Amino acid sequence: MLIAATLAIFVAMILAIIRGVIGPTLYDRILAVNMFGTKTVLLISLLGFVMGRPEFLDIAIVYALINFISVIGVLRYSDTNQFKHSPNDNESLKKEP
Amino acid sequence: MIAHLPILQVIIPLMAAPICLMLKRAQLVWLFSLIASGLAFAISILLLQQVMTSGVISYELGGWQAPWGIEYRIDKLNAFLLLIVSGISTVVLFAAQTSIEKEIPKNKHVYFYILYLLSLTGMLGIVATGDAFNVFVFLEISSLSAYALIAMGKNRQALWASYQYLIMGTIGATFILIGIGLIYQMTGTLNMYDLSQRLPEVAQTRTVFAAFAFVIVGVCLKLAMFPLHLWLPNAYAYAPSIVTAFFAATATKVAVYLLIRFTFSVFGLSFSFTTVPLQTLFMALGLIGIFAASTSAIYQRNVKHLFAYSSIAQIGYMIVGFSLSTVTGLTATLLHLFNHALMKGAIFLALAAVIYRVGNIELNNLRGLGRQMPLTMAAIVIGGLSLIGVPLTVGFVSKWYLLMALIEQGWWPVAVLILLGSMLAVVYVWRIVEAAYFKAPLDNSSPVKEAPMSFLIPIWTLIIANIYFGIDTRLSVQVAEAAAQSLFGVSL
Amino acid sequence: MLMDLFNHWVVITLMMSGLYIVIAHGNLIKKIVGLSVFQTSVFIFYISMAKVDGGTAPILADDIVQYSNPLPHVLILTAIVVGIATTALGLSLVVRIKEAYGSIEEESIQQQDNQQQDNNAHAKRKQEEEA
Amino acid sequence: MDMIITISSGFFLLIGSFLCFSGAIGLLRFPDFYTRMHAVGVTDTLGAGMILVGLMIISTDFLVFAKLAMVLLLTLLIGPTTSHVLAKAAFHNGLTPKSLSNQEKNNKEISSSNT
Amino acid sequence: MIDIILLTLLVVVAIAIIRMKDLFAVVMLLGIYGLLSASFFVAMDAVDVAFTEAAVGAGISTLLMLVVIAMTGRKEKTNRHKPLPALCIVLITGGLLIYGTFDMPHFGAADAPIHQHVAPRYINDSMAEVGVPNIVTSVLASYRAFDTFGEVVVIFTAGIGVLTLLSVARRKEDAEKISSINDSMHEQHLVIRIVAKMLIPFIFLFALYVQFHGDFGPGGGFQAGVIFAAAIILYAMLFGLNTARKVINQTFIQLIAAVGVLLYGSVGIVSLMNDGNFFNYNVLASDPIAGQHLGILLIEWGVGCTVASVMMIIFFSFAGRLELHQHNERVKNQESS
Repeated sequence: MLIAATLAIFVAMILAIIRGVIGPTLYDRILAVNMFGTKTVLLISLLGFVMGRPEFLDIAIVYALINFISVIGVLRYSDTNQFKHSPNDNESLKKEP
Repeated sequence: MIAHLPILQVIIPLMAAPICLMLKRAQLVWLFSLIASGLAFAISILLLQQVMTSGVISYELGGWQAPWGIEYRIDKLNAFLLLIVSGISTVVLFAAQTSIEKEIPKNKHVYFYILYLLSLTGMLGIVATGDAFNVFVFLEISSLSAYALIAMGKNRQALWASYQYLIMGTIGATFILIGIGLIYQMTGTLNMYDLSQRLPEVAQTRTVFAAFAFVIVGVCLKLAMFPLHLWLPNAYAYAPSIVTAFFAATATKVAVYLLIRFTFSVFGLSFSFTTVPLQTLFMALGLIGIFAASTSAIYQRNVKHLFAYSSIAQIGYMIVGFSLSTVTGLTATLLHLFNHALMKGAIFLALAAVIYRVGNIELNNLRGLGRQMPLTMAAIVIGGLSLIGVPLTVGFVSKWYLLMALIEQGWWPVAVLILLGSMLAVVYVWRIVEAAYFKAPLDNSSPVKEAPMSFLIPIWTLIIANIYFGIDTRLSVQVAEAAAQSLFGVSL
Repeated sequence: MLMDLFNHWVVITLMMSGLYIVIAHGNLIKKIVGLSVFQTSVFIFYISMAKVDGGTAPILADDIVQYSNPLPHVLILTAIVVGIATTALGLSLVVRIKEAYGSIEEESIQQQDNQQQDNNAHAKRKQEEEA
Repeated sequence: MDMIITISSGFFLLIGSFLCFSGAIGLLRFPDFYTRMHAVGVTDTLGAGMILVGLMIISTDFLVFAKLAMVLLLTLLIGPTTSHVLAKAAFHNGLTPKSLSNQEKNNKEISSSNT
Repeated sequence: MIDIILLTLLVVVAIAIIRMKDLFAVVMLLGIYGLLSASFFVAMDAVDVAFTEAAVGAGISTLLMLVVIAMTGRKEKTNRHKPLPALCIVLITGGLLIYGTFDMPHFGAADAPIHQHVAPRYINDSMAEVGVPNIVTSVLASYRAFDTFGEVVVIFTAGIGVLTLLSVARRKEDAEKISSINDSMHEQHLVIRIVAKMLIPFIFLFALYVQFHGDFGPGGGFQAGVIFAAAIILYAMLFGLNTARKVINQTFIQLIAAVGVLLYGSVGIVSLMNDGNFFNYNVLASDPIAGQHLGILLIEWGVGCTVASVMMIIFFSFAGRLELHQHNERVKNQESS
């Protein structure tokens, strides 16, 4: 069961990376990173149990905290004029072919 | 306390740096860092004496035995380098207070001294340590402080030069890290002495070959050896003049030391020069470096640029001596390390004095300075003669040994090329002499006074050393030869 | 054979992509990102050589016999600190360069520098002519 | 007893991973930012909670249990908060939901060309 | 298996970083890269490293890059791109490394030289010699304490370097004026401020736990320092730089940074005074193990102090610069309109 859950987390991570890459808006990327962060927390917790030494959950706590702080940071410092959403954002931010 | 000299050598400037941050007053900080650097110099003299009489000193940090803990291992080569670095640093620091007054804003003076001390610490740490990973850590201390120091230059080009140096330097350091990782993987140890014992067993593996390549490329990036020298001219030209004087005289020397240490001690002579075709490669690169850099030096308008290129050319001489892999060749390289530090230190300090008085350092600004600043310009000329290798200066001694080493091995054509290279030095030194003595000052330039004593004393200390060691060669040659012989395992 | 070295090869691919960013891209921030990727990949390389099959984290516990090698972990802890130090310093240089040059593209900065040099040379020639 | 523990933890883990998985699908497949955020925000908190509870059930050590509880508390606190802040920031900076933006396309173009 | 999946993901992210032109997205991906590599470290049993990499790679460095991007703009220009020579260099270097791998010990092999020579002593004897269950801590703080000292000095150097490059001498009134317009965040977001107020004490507590628990589990001075600084940074981001500056005096944190280095070094000096070698903790107390414990405790505090204060110095320098930028831009806009 643990393995299955780990795999599900992995799949979710892959999908989050795809969303982070294709965007298209700033907030989609932030959302993807945030979700990736929570998935990492889960992955770490699961890995502890899978590998048989679950006592290192401190790392998961740090991940959760850092994830929160960096999301706040992203919002704080994307809140400038340069990052304001503009109608042509959707086109210009698409990944170059 | 005598037993703890090796660690005190590094620890004194290191601990002085945070204390400087607490002192806050620039003048006090200057005095304090001068004392710290002077103490380091005194210790290095004691260490050299000790090593020359009683052989290798090993100091186990933390009291842990060598391959498990970190070891400081001072042999003749290290002690010699420690002496050069701490000596030059002390002399240069003497002039620092006057020089930075005009080049660096007041509120950053304290930071300047702290970074200077940290940079000194880094270099001393690289030289003193006997642990491969510790080299990386101290390399980063010296590099990071160097980036910040260079960026303190007055012009905006300083920022760009510092950024380029940061990128190149970090790539170099990371290469060294990869190389150390690879040899660690093959031997399981990080201690240099232990490595030299264990590497021959695995010397034939492809991994060790790759490790060697990475370490050498990384060190050569730091060394600014010919094809990898691109960061150096701008970094030296736009840094504050004191920083240039310090780095030109020491930083590349430390990198040359690393090159020698890794090829001769860690990987061993037979691996470096028989398994790998290092000899032909380095000789060719050294020669190309001499010619390419000297030629570029001739076409520079900025005098600091000119001497920066000349530094690259001088590194070429050291590389040629090194590539011979004979005792005489290595002696020539080590001598040139010492001598080049003396002459470049003097020249760049004199240029700092010119900048202090004139403010600018284009060739045109030197016009007529021969009369207005006679002592400073005389110092530059003597330093320049030493660069060319005129008899009675130190430059002659090291060139002489290099030629001897080349002839000993029958490399006649290379010897001729070296002499030709020196002719190029004549050309670029002549351009300065011409500007300073034979051209009338520009109409719109105001007359200037001779440089203040705080410049003249360190400049002339170095110039006198230049001449003294050019005449009385016993001391320097004896130490260099002993160091070279110890690397080849020949007992005295 | 292939599987045994696969990890190393992937790590090398990572390192090289970092190095590629540093060399090929002209944007100064992108270069720093590249350096960061490069260094992180070297960390991965070190850590993966510390792994022992069947070993666990090098924190002593009663019923465990096989531990992974702690030494590379220590080295990389130090190297991570060095990495963040370099990143911070590089980024502050980028900020200053942006203020001084108005751009963070290598090409435009070099262009400006060359232009300035040309101007200086012109001014000098004029001075010389006057003299 | 062991049986019950295994089954119940397995149940929680299964639900949790299913929720995470479906959330990720939603993140990828939904048409605009707000719907994606809806998918992630709702499933993430619950899914993470489920998985953590599943792990708590099989943990034997009290310290491990406590740390898991701490992680759970943090996710419960942080997850909704970030969703809230994200949505608010996006809306404030002029990102409109898709259905709205179709209607107001013309208005918006005028207003954005002014700024 | 897990490691292969993680490595593949890392490659995907790295390629995406190369391809993306939007610097903001690049930085986001770099954050993901940091998280992924940290997960990989956990899978490789390097819990301490994972701890640090998560806090630093995914947290601090991402944050710094974002602040810089806010100042410099987020678009990478595409015109200058010289892929061919770069590709050549990269291929040669990579080829050399791959050539080197052929004689390497295989991944995970227990008979590799590194598991045979130096490391066994750490694993077998460190409990008796140092008395700390976490082997990484005992190697870091005792066997190779000098490397760690170097690490502290590196971070101190970085702090001083950033200060020289970015510090601005400003008057107090100006500071009030500048920051008063930039506090949009804490006017808009009530919810997040309340949550943060609940979290910050918890983070401090957790930092202390990490500081002291480093002997028994993953953690130690460096990690604790970063977490502590992260809490302050969170506070500064939500309540404005100026408020945070009032709480944490700038000269005070510079002092603490210096004190940290000095504390670490003076442990060595004291052992010198007691006739031991530098960093020989055995002589610090009558019982060698007690001495080791005391030494490790003290140097971990030194590391923690320096790291926390330097991280704060770096963040405050960058954020202060950004504020100044925004202020100048606003002034310019007002003048032009």
